[in-house]
Amino acid sequence: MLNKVVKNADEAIKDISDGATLMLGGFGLCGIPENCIQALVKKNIRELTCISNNAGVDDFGIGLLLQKHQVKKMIASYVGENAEFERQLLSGEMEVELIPQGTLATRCMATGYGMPAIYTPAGVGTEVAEGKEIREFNGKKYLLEHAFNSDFAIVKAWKGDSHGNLIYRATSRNFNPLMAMAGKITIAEVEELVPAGELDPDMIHTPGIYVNRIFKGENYEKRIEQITITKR
Amino acid sequence: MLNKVVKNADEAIKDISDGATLMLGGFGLCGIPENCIQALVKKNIRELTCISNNAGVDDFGIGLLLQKHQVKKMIASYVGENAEFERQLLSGEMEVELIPQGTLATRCMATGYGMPAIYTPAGVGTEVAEGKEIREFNGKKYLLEHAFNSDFAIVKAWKGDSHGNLIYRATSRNFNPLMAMAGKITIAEVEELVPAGELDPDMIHTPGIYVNRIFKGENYEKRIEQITITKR
Amino acid sequence: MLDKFGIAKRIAKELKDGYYVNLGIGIPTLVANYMPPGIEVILQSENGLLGIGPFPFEENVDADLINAGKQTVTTTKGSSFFDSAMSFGMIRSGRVDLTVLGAMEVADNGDIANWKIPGKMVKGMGGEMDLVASAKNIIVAMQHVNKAGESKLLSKCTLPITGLGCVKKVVTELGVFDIKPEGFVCIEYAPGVSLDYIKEKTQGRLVIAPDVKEMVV
Amino acid sequence: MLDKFGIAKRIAKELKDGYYVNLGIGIPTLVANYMPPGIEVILQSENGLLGIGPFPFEENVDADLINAGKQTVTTTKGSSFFDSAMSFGMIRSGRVDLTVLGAMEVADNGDIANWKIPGKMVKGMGGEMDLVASAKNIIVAMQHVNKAGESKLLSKCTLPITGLGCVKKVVTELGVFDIKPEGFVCIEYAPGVSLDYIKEKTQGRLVIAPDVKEMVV
Repeated sequence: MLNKVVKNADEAIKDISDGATLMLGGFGLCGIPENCIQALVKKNIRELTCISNNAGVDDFGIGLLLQKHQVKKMIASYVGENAEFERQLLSGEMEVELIPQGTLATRCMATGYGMPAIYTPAGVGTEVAEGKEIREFNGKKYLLEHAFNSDFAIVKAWKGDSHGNLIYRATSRNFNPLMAMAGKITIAEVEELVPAGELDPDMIHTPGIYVNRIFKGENYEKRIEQITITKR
Repeated sequence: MLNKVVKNADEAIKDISDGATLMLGGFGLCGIPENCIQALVKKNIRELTCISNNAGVDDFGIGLLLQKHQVKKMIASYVGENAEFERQLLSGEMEVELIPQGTLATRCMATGYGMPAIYTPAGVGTEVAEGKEIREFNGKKYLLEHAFNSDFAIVKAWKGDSHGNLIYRATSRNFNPLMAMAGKITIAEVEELVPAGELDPDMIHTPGIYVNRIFKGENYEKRIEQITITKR
Repeated sequence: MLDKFGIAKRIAKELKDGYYVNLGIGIPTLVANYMPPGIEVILQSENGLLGIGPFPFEENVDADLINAGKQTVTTTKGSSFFDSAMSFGMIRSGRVDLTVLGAMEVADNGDIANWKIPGKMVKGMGGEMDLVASAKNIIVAMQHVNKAGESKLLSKCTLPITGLGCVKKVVTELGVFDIKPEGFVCIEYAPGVSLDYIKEKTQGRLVIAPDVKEMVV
Repeated sequence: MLDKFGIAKRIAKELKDGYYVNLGIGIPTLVANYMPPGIEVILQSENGLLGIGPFPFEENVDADLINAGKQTVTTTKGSSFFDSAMSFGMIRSGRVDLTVLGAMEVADNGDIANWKIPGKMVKGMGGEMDLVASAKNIIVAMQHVNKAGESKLLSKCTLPITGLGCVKKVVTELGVFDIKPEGFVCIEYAPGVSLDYIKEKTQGRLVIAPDVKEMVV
């Protein structure tokens, strides 16, 4: 019977091997697949190409993979909060490809929607356009940007069911539903896992057809990069 | 203050004039903007170009506009259940452009997402491809299909709020959220209208930014084309 | 020779546990009635539903809940609703494991024609062109010959094409045919049907598989 | 001369009732603190939120609820969450009425440079390139000169470009400048700032509007 539930992160990532291309959901440290990242660190899978909006901070998120030199190439839109990242980049140990955030998101969607490429105006006239096809529609210039090819997508959702249906919470949604559609294999970790039939079918953000494996994550730290508060 | 609520369908369509291009949500008779269609009939706006997956039945949905010869051109994927439609088409009174359903949906999305065109494999090698650009990506052929240009999008949702946020129910969602993003002006009619703040922000299908006018519809008939039941 | 229920039953044997399946209108819809025991299959409806259930009891009919054939349906456990762009997105990206369609004609290279008859009112292609252009595994369920007695398994489609080289298998009242580079490969014949009869009724290139056997339905 | 709060206050006057607005990091974020009374403006955060509210009280901090600057925030009534593709979709399709950004340089043809300094670690463009390529109304909030005292209002950007011909207005500590075919058109000068001083500090083409007036903040 249809049951995509696996025991834990170790089982979920068991067939990810050195040199794999991974998509990792999240924006900053918000909505990142903490359990899977830790499992990737533990298993010491190397030479990874990681597609993720950001690269974590030094001691959390993708930063944990960077610390152990597991990342060969980082594809991201902003990598600002990570000193080790900067060191590896400047020393040439790691490659980085910077992509406008909307282009990154839309290229993920294109993959999940079976569209080989999209046109976006972002980056026209900039370094990003170098070597890319430019095409004018209705008097405005657009770049042709291609869908991604990713072995695995690893996402974090709030709730999920045994069929792989996912619901995200607040801004932790970000890239997660887009990447969930874009992996050859999609792994979802969730805070709450319920049997199929318990989620409202109108309120599912990622239909289970896109998800291959799901497990209930543990010990979420959910670190906050910038706590800003209103004083009473 | 931000309040997109109008009184009724008559007020919502007040500036739609002869010759306008309209998107109308719905699949078959499911999730169609019944109130606005009736108001368009009552006001007898003519020479319309209608973009909608189907053309209603003879005496309901877009069929009501056809009866009164208000439609100049119909852009749809399937127009099978309408004898008057067939008559007008064969007599040359009305023009029709048939588009694969997924292409129709994705072209609406492209409009709402600011993408001037998309690539889809649907129609390659068929009449649909005539005159269109064909391009190969990774060994597979795709057609270039353009975003729509629509003066108004008229959609039907289940619930909505005064900011224009919309939630759809079951398969009445269909083209509605896509068209809601694609009108220069978007009009939404809803079964239940609540003040801003009452809908769960995680569960909104169409963010209000896409919606210009909203009203509570009345007397929904919700006709069913094919009632199929399981006998006890 | 099979009736339409037999065709549906035979196609149902192609279903595997965990499959996501899109069933077209007509004979394909009947496939859902013959699900092999012990497996779970999720039916996709391109109007925006994963997890189509049986027709509702009369008192549960819901105008907001229909399938792609515009029939009232129910949902199964674990179902989800989505818009038509996402629906065709999952079709285009190859997430649907099996697509079963009817057809007017199939060619021995996998071309399919099933949307338009010249001279007749054209109703439209609906989602057919999207499905045939993208689905990774397409089985056609149809009668072997048309009403005029002419073969629908052809060397070349005569009707306007819906999609090119996309059909993987054809199941008719006469047998089961894989589409391979060498043409229609008959792998099973229906009970009471001779291979000679199949040859007579097949206009396109036909090859009888060395291990051809009688269909068990 | 204005401080950064003055710049934010002046930009806030550009807000109109019912506007959807995207405020960048830095001075632009401050604009939210000076909303004109009696109007309602919805703030968009490109990580996937319409309706950014004030920072939370300490006990309401929520790790799942941040703005594009990764700061904890709250939501206002009528807010909605969505994924990043839809977020940039609404930006690209021109639904955001006003975008306020910081910049390193602006050229008198509306070009903007704000993502990269050669020789320094490149952190990335985030959503800036998408915003500047698509937003229909972009106001830049920045200092008139850099730390070396050089004008940031140039005839041509010297730093790597973020977007071409997109900036409509620049507000600095010295004044308000519309970008028109003739260059930077000074329509307001800050209290205590002379037009001569503005001319001295502006390297790009500068035109003083005939009806130039002192800014009221």
